[in-house]
Amino acid sequence: MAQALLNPETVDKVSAIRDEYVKAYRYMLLARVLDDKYASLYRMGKIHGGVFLGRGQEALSVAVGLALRKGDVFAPLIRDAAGRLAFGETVLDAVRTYLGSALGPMRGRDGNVHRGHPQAGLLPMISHLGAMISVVNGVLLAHRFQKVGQTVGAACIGDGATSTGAFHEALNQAAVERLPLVVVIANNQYAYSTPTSRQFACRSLVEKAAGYGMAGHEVDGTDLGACLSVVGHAVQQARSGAGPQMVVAELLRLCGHGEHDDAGYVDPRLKSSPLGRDCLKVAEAELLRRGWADAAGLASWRSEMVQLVEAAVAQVQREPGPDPYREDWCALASRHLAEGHTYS
Amino acid sequence: MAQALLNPETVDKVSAIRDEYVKAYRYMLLARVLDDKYASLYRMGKIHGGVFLGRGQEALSVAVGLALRKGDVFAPLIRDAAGRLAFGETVLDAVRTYLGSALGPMRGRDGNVHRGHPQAGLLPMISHLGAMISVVNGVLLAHRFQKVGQTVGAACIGDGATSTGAFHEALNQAAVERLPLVVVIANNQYAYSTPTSRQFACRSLVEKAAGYGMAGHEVDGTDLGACLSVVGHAVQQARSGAGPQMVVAELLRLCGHGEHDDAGYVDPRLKSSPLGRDCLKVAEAELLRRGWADAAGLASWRSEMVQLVEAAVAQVQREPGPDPYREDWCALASRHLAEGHTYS
Amino acid sequence: MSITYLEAIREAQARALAEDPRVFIYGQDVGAFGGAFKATKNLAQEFPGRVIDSPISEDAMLGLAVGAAISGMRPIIELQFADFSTVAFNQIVNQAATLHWRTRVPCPITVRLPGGGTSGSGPFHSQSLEAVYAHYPGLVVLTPATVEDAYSMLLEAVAIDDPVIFCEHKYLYYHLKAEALPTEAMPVGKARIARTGRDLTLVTYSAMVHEALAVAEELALEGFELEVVDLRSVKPLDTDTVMASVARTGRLLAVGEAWPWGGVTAEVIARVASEGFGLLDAPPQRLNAKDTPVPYHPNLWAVHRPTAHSIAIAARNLLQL
Amino acid sequence: MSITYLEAIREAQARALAEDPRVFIYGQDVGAFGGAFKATKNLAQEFPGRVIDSPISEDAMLGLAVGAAISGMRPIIELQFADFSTVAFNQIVNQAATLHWRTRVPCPITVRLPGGGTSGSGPFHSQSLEAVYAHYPGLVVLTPATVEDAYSMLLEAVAIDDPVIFCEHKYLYYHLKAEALPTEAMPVGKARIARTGRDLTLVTYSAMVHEALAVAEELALEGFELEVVDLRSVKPLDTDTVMASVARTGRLLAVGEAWPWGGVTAEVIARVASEGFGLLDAPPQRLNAKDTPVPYHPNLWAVHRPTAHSIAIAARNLLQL
Ligand SMILES: Cc1ncc(C[n+]2csc(CCOP(=O)(O)OP(=O)(O)O)c2C)c(N)n1
Ligand SMILES: Cc1ncc(C[n+]2csc(CCOP(=O)(O)OP(=O)(O)O)c2C)c(N)n1
Ligand SMILES: [Mg+2]
Ligand SMILES: [Mg+2]
Repeated sequence: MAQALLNPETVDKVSAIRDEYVKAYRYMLLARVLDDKYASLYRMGKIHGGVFLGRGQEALSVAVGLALRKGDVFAPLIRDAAGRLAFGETVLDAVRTYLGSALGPMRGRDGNVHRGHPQAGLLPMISHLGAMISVVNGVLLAHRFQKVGQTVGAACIGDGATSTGAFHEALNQAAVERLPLVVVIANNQYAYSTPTSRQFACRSLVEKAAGYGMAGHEVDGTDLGACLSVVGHAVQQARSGAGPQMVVAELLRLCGHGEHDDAGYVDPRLKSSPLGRDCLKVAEAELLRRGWADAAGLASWRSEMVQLVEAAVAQVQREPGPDPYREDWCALASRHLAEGHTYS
Repeated sequence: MAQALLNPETVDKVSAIRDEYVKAYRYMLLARVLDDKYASLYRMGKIHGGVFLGRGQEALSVAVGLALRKGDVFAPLIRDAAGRLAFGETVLDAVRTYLGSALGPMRGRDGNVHRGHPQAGLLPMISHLGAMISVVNGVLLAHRFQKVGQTVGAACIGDGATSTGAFHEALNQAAVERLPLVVVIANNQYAYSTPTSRQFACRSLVEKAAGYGMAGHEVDGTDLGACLSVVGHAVQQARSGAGPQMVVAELLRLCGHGEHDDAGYVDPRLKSSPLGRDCLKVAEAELLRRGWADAAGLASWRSEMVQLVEAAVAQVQREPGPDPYREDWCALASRHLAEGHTYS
Repeated sequence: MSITYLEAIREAQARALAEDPRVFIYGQDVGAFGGAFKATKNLAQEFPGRVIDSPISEDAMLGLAVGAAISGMRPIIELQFADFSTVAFNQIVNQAATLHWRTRVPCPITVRLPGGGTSGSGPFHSQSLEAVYAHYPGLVVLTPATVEDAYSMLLEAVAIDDPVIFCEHKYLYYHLKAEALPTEAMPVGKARIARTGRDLTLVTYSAMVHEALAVAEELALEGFELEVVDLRSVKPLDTDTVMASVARTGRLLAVGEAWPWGGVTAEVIARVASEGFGLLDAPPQRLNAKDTPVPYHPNLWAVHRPTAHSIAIAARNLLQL
Repeated sequence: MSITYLEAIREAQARALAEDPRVFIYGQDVGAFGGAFKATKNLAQEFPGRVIDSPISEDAMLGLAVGAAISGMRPIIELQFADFSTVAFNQIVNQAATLHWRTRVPCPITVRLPGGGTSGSGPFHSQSLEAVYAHYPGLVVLTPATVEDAYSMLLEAVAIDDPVIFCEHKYLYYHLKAEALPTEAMPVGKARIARTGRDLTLVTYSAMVHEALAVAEELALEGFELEVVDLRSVKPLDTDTVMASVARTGRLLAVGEAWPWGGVTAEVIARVASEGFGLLDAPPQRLNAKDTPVPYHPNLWAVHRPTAHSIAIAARNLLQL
């Protein structure tokens, strides 16, 4: 009945909102299923090196991935499986990198979260925190030179990384150049084991925005709807020429720093606070409440995602690892300038 | 007549204010005379390397030097001749370093503005902008460990250096540790030739303070009285445990970046604006207006300072430069770990 | 009882904290958590207030260390991985390393760099940066290869009046064990003959010492006696011990896990070639990591760095020259 | 007409900007002001919008360059002094240098480092950092010694698909002049025989080439013919040309202005000793700066780095071995 009272435009808008929410939820779910799979592969000893998950951060991350479009540039960090998928990274790329497949984008040379396709706008992070933001600035400046209009760059970062000099220099640089950069800070209350009280002394990280002369936005990172709207708005602002934007989301990391870490140091009061809510569960409840999905629907989506992930893992597990004897061991693109020496 | 109305305490207070103002002015004057002397020595080709002056920044600088006391730590920058002198650096140390005397604190190994006595709390800057602030933090942390009470650390910095990662990390570090650091930013409108519009995009640099969770104070850097009171207050706050403080002074560099630079790029409108006032002249006018000095007094102070500086220069010019054949060429304090090799 | 390389590092820090009130530890997650590798496990509890969590601010961490050292403290800075020292680089090479030379004020700081490759760690958690720091004047660069050295050299590092870059090897953290902590030790600056031999001198340091010893073992079965020199400290580099060994063997193979250009192996060969040319019966040779970033995948990693396998080949070749 | 080394650098940039729309320049004061050394004089006026003043943010400057390069641009980054590259270090050695190897995407950036000593410049405005960068995989490190090379190698640097560390020597900026800009040039990666001789090979690069040539001149009067090899590029290092020269002379003296440990001279000697041992009639020797920060006072500076005087002594000694 209520629907009948709405005019067709409003109906369109509501259904657009629903469609986006559902789409976002499905990427979150895919990311969660993928993360769970990494965790289980890790426990089985099938992954070389560390595993870093985005559990509890999917709502924020997916909002970034969805707000971007082709031609934009995205610098995800370790907890951004959801955002990456939404931006267009394939499950296969992700799994291949984690399992070190020679067919993956990093060809086994780099692994786990260190993956991307720079020329497609998905920057492959280096580990040094803060270092990717100015790289995004560079892409945006190139677009300006090349008169590629209206692209946006997004860089995700944690609370801990706001303490790096690289973060500061890059934000200021974006502000001075008035680049369409959106910096998305996931304040998940910890940097590894370090609580925010040992990381910064301002009330909220969003108070840093004014110091750069950029707009600042706060959002509840456990609430998908809020993330979609706040991040979407910030990206829109950047796209329309309003200069760089900072989004600060409050949430809690619902896993260890890596899968080797039991996170025993996390304050139980945080876990039971609203910050400690699982954004995936919150989104599920919302889907049900709004009638945008029912329990059976949720279950079928989940099995769809499980199948996707299992298929990818099964495929990649049959793929070859890199062959050291077919490696060229040449770090340069200019092969004629490489040194071929006996000393190594 | 007005005086008769004041009670003795107020008279004491007024005379204390007058005494401090006069003292400050005299250091400013000494610094200016010293700077002028460097400039003339430079023009005569008597100085190796560059000459960097503090013209127009003496009021702010001296306020820092005077607000500190023995046991405090001070990291001056290139334009802080006045603050250094007020903190206790001798004219001889300054001239010896500029002329490369073997008897100077740097023994000809380092020169010009790169001088200090670290163990006396006067840190010898390295050139890399922003790098000294965290060193001040370290001294303050040591004092905390050593239960040396109530010391303060001051670090001077320019508008340009606020763009460095080092600046950011150090301010945040001080805030997290709640160290008694006072960061004094001289916004002299240029970093070498670069105007502030190419350096930052916030309204005033003081807007950065909240982002660190530190108190911020703004001051007119051409007004000695204001500088004394605002810097004095900030130092007092830090000393009394209120955590790190940021002071932002607006003023104009009244010289080139170095004496090799004619500063032709400085906007003439800035020169004729209130920012472009010479703080020394402003202070002189104030001294006269308040009746704290008369023209003859000012003139005699100046000749006193000229004599001081000329005497020091004359003495240092007779001093030996470093003798390379008596150098030990050993960078280590642990001489037994030094390598004595033929390859160099 | 047995003690690992990692535990030795913890014990050395515990002892330094206990014996010297000037010592404190500053680094990311070093406090209650005990550090990413647990090298400071329980130290915050045992020494309240003296093991401090830092923000993720490597530049400021090192700057703070210098300031504290100026004021009479003896800071130990833990960097989470050696690879991240690149963002503290300026404070190390320009602030800390020049302080004493410029001012006569000593700068006794110890910078702990967990470095070296481990399987699956990739380009940014595997680097061996000893050569980069050794190039700069004013730094002491230590590369302990044994549990005993990890312990005694770390204690000595804290006592040294200069900035010490303490390169601990992550691969050795858990793999390497000793019966007990040492009660006496060789001083920093002296290399150690890890195994005597007369046919070839194998000069190396850190984790590669163990690869070298394995090679010596293997080639002994073939009738060759390799002398293995563990440099222990790459700056200062104990040229005398190296030279004396080459005088005995006439053959030099220098091995390092770092990149080749300008690495420890280049420095060792340059010294022996210029100062001990006449001692050499064959061209001095070297073996290093390949000149690419350190790869993630174990297949690649195993070939990227020298191993007992590749060292043995190089040694056999050299023995035939 | 005559043109200085500095003007050649300006001209190369002007030509790169004119011929290639992908090129832009980013650095402190490079715009209207024309740069601290005037290496970009008038370029902002001639190429509006393409010569951009940066904030004092070396890390972000280099990060931005990488991002722009990824997107098809060819940035030239001017650092005000080579010494300040330590605060951009991470972006250079970990971001730029690894990009292609990790992703196959080329990273064509040119980083101009005004380096080397000049009288009165002191510890932080005089450094020669070529060895530090050459140690890292993924970088090309150029060290032009002549006006012609400053011009042609800078143009080539911009064209190269990898990050190039362009070490220009401040001492040569005004001191060195040529008649005209070159019309053809040797390619990057080839060393140049700057003077032929048969008695001793003097391998060097950058400003030291001129000291070496002066020594060759001087020793010619004493009847010795020194061959001077100008490396031009220290990474890649043209071992073949060096080796061929040593094959002719039998004697090697490597000279560098940088610090000794692991410097270019160590690398050159290590290569010749391992690969050309039999060519040597005498121990290879080297001469570097002293292992301390670069001193401020001209008295000290003149002794800190190699000079024609000290090189001549070393060469005479070696000729007698
Ligand atoms: C410059 C630098 N220093 C240290 C590290 C090691 N490190 C990796 S992740 C991490 C914690 C990051 O915390 P935060 O930024 O809050 O992100 P989160 O892990 O919470 O998502 C640290 C210290 C690093 N990667 N880079
Ligand atoms: C990290 C770093 N980059 C570049 C320089 C070169 N440099 C020296 S002074 C200066 C300008 C500084 O401007 P500002 O901080 O505003 O101080 P002011 O000179 O105006 O007092 C620059 C770019 C440096 N010293 N350190
Ligand atoms: Mg966090
Ligand atoms: Mg300024």
